[in-house]
Amino acid sequence: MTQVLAIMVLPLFLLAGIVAAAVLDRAVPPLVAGRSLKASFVGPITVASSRAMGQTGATEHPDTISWILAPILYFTLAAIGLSVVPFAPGVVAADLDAGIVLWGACESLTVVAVFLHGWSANSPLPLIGAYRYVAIGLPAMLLSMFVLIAAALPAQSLAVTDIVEAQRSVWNIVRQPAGFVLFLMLGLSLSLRGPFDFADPYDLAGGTTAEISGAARLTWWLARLAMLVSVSAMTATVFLGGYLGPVLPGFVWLVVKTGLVLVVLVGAGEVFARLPPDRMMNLIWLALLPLSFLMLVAVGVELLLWG
Amino acid sequence: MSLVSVLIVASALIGIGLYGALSQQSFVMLMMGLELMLNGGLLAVIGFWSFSLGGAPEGQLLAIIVMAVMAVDMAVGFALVTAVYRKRQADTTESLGTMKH
Amino acid sequence: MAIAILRRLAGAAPAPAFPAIGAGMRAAADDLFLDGRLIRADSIRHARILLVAGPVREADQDDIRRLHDQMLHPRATLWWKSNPVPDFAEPATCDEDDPVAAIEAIHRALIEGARDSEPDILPNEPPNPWRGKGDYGQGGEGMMGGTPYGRPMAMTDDDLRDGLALDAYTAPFGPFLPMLPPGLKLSVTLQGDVIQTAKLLRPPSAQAEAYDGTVTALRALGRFLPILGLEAHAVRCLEAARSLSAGKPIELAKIRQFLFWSGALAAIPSGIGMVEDTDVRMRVERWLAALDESPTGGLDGSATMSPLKPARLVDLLRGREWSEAILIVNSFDTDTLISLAPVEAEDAETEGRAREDGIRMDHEGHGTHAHGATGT
Amino acid sequence: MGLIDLTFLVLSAIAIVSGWRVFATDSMVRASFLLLLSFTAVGLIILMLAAPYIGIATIFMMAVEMMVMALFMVMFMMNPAGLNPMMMVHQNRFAIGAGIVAFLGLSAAVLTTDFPTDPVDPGRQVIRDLGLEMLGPSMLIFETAGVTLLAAMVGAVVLSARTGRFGPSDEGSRPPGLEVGGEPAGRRVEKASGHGHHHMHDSHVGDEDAQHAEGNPEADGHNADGGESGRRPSLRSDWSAGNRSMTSKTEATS
Repeated sequence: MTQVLAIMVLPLFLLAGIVAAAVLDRAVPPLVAGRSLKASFVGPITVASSRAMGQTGATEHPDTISWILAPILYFTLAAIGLSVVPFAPGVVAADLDAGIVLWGACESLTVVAVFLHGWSANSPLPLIGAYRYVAIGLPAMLLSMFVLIAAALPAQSLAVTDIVEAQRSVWNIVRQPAGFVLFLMLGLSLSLRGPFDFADPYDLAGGTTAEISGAARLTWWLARLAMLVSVSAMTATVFLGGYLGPVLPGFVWLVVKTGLVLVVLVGAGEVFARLPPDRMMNLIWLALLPLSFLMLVAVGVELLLWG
Repeated sequence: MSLVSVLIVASALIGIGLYGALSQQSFVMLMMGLELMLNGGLLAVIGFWSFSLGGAPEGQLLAIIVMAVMAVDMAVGFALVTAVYRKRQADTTESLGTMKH
Repeated sequence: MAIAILRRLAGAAPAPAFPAIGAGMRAAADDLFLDGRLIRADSIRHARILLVAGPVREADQDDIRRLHDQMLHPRATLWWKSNPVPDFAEPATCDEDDPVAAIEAIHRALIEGARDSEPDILPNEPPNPWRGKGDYGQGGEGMMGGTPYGRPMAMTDDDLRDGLALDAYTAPFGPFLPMLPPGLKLSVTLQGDVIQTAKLLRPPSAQAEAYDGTVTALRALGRFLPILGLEAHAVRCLEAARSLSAGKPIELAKIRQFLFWSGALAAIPSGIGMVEDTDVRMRVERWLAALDESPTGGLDGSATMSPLKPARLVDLLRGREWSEAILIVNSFDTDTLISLAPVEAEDAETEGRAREDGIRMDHEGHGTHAHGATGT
Repeated sequence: MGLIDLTFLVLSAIAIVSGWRVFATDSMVRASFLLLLSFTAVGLIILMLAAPYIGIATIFMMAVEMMVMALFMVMFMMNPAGLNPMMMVHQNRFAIGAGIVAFLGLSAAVLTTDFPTDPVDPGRQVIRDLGLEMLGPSMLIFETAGVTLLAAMVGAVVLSARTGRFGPSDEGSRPPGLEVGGEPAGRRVEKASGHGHHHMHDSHVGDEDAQHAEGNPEADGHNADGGESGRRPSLRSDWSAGNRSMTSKTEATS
């Protein structure tokens, strides 16, 4: 019964999240640019309708099937990833024993979806974007797995519900603050944002989106926002105690925390500079990946001694 | 869904994989054949584990080993392809008539 | 009903325009897109309006036509202080300093159907004939031969980086790509995203931006920062430049502070684009230094304007990754870039050849001709 | 037929059909993602077989593997986009026969054997079991697998790096001479050997195996070098070039 409830809540959560993310996406850049703030619900909707009305682009001999399927796959992965997040005690759409492994599978398939999106356009700049994303996305995903395992250690379980319950005493963000930051970076990478936007950047004229327009671009845009919401909810659940919190009902806490992470991610996407891919790759492999090992060892030692 | 049906699917995957491994000229395609055979093997292992072993943990461990073998196969395979390509600009089996230089 | 609502909403959206910038109009175009009623399209595919700003060089005329045909329907072209290229039927022109109203009017008319979408100018023909040739009519023979779907098979080529000689890819880029200075057209041979060789096909068009210390630095930053993913900071810089040239005082310390925290300087690799002992990072540092000083002083103009004979842009780009190359190109002001980019006889010749050889992505179906939207 | 059986049938069909299409498509990227589809279907079947960790981990791992595979495909294979039809096979009939025999043989074995029935208890905590097994009784096996993976990683890096054991690997590694700057030790190899070429020249479209299996690949390579413009000759240098590079290397180090 609670599962049915969760399955019904999930699309609403995703939809509300997408709207919030779209509004933030329009509100935060002027804030950073020091211009007057014009947050509005109408802005994203008019842009969306403008896109919906346009023609969809076509290049010569693209891989049509993957071109159409890639944004849909991306969106679906966001929804599946969100399905392991418990909305309230016991209310979870997919209560799997291996919840974070399913999330990991979503992460790795996201890399595939973005690659396919760039590759199937059959055009140089999208293809470069696709390659770059694979080069950065794979190691970023790798380090997120270490971070997640460190989060699962105190719970002694791979199920996301158990990870939340294990945070009753202390949130995971206190246990591994660096892991939290690394997971936020993964969030930027999964939703192709700011410092980790190697697939659709300005220097590739929009990268994997360079050849698309109209409804295809609208879908891709929605999928990116959906992934942003999904990764925010996951961060809130794994590091900020999910639905745990005093006074207010659990669902409200989850919404508040997700919203907070959403704001941080959108802000970070605007504020921090993007490294060229080569430098970013060195940074991830040589600095961040060892850091995630260290966090894992630290959490393990802590649990061994005091757990 | 029974053990027999699962095993028949697994043997079909092994058969297709064997065809690929024997018939493909390109190294990378050949490796795909090997992967497909391992895939069938993995399915068979889990089938046995699920229907005949009563969920003994060793069965899952064997599956993990199969996955490790897949990873090793990929890593070493691609490294060899790269090494051979560097030296000979070759990426098909026929171009390796000899193992020397 | 639903369509009518959609149409109304779409009409209220900011107009997505793609600027094709000619001589002397770069700063004006940058300022134009600070207006919230417009969206600067990253790719011509995302645009509904092609905004041709300033005079179009003879050589660029064909590229404008191709660019136009790559735009998806409904589409329109506005010639802003520009001379319409022949073949455009009933061109809409605008000679005012502020064309936003004109663009908005055209956009709304397009959405509401009051204005017809412009038809193709060039025939929709692939650069390499292929139809009907080969075993399946795909234009190729065997696995490797011919030009399947109009594209010659890529062939292996030497690699600069790790010696693994894989397939190289040659294509022309420019002259209206948003991340390259307007007018610059390069023929680039890539392996992955590493540039093996670059050839200059056309130099950037002259901008005649008078040197003005802080304003110049701010404009340069405004064009450079989006490459690092700092679009909002770029807007801040461009806005400051506009206010400053209008004589309004602005707070420059804040810009510096924001840029410091963004890690922009740390993100730029050191040692790339080395000309006269300054690399890209040093040139950016020099812009930042100019923000500290008095609005018109600072930044010694002669330092960036000195004749740079020995260096050539194409040599600076060789062996660089695509994004590093874009950083290098954008770290020079237009005048320096022109002096770095002499068109050599052999390069000019290769333009013709590149047009035939270059691997092209032409459109099928709905009648747009044109080579990789992103290529032009 | 219940819902479970139906799902199983559909997933099996996807696994087998996409597994077959891997070897029948023209585009290499499509081939690797079809294989991924096959793996995903198998992963979901494993999930249905009450092994959630193994099933999802298969999907997870294969997504990464196939992504890398696709990159290698594009790197090393001609015609990555599948623009021209291609069929690069040898001993095709034999391979088909072997595949069918393997399938029939295994199926016959499956059908004629009487397997014990001891299904897994649905309430069993299989992931916990697996973890305790891996770090308990089977620790040694698990650790061995880990060390093997590490060795594979080191080996992969060594093999694929440009710096070979005796100088740059793309020049062909040669043993050092018996004296400084002298002739390399060991047996000399005839020049013609291994002159294969990345892009085989002639058409294999719809080739029957016989023609190709007996065709001389080295001759093909030479034709390709001579006959087509724009092809680069093999990087392989002969002994004298090797000596030169050896000499310069010893000079630099001494």
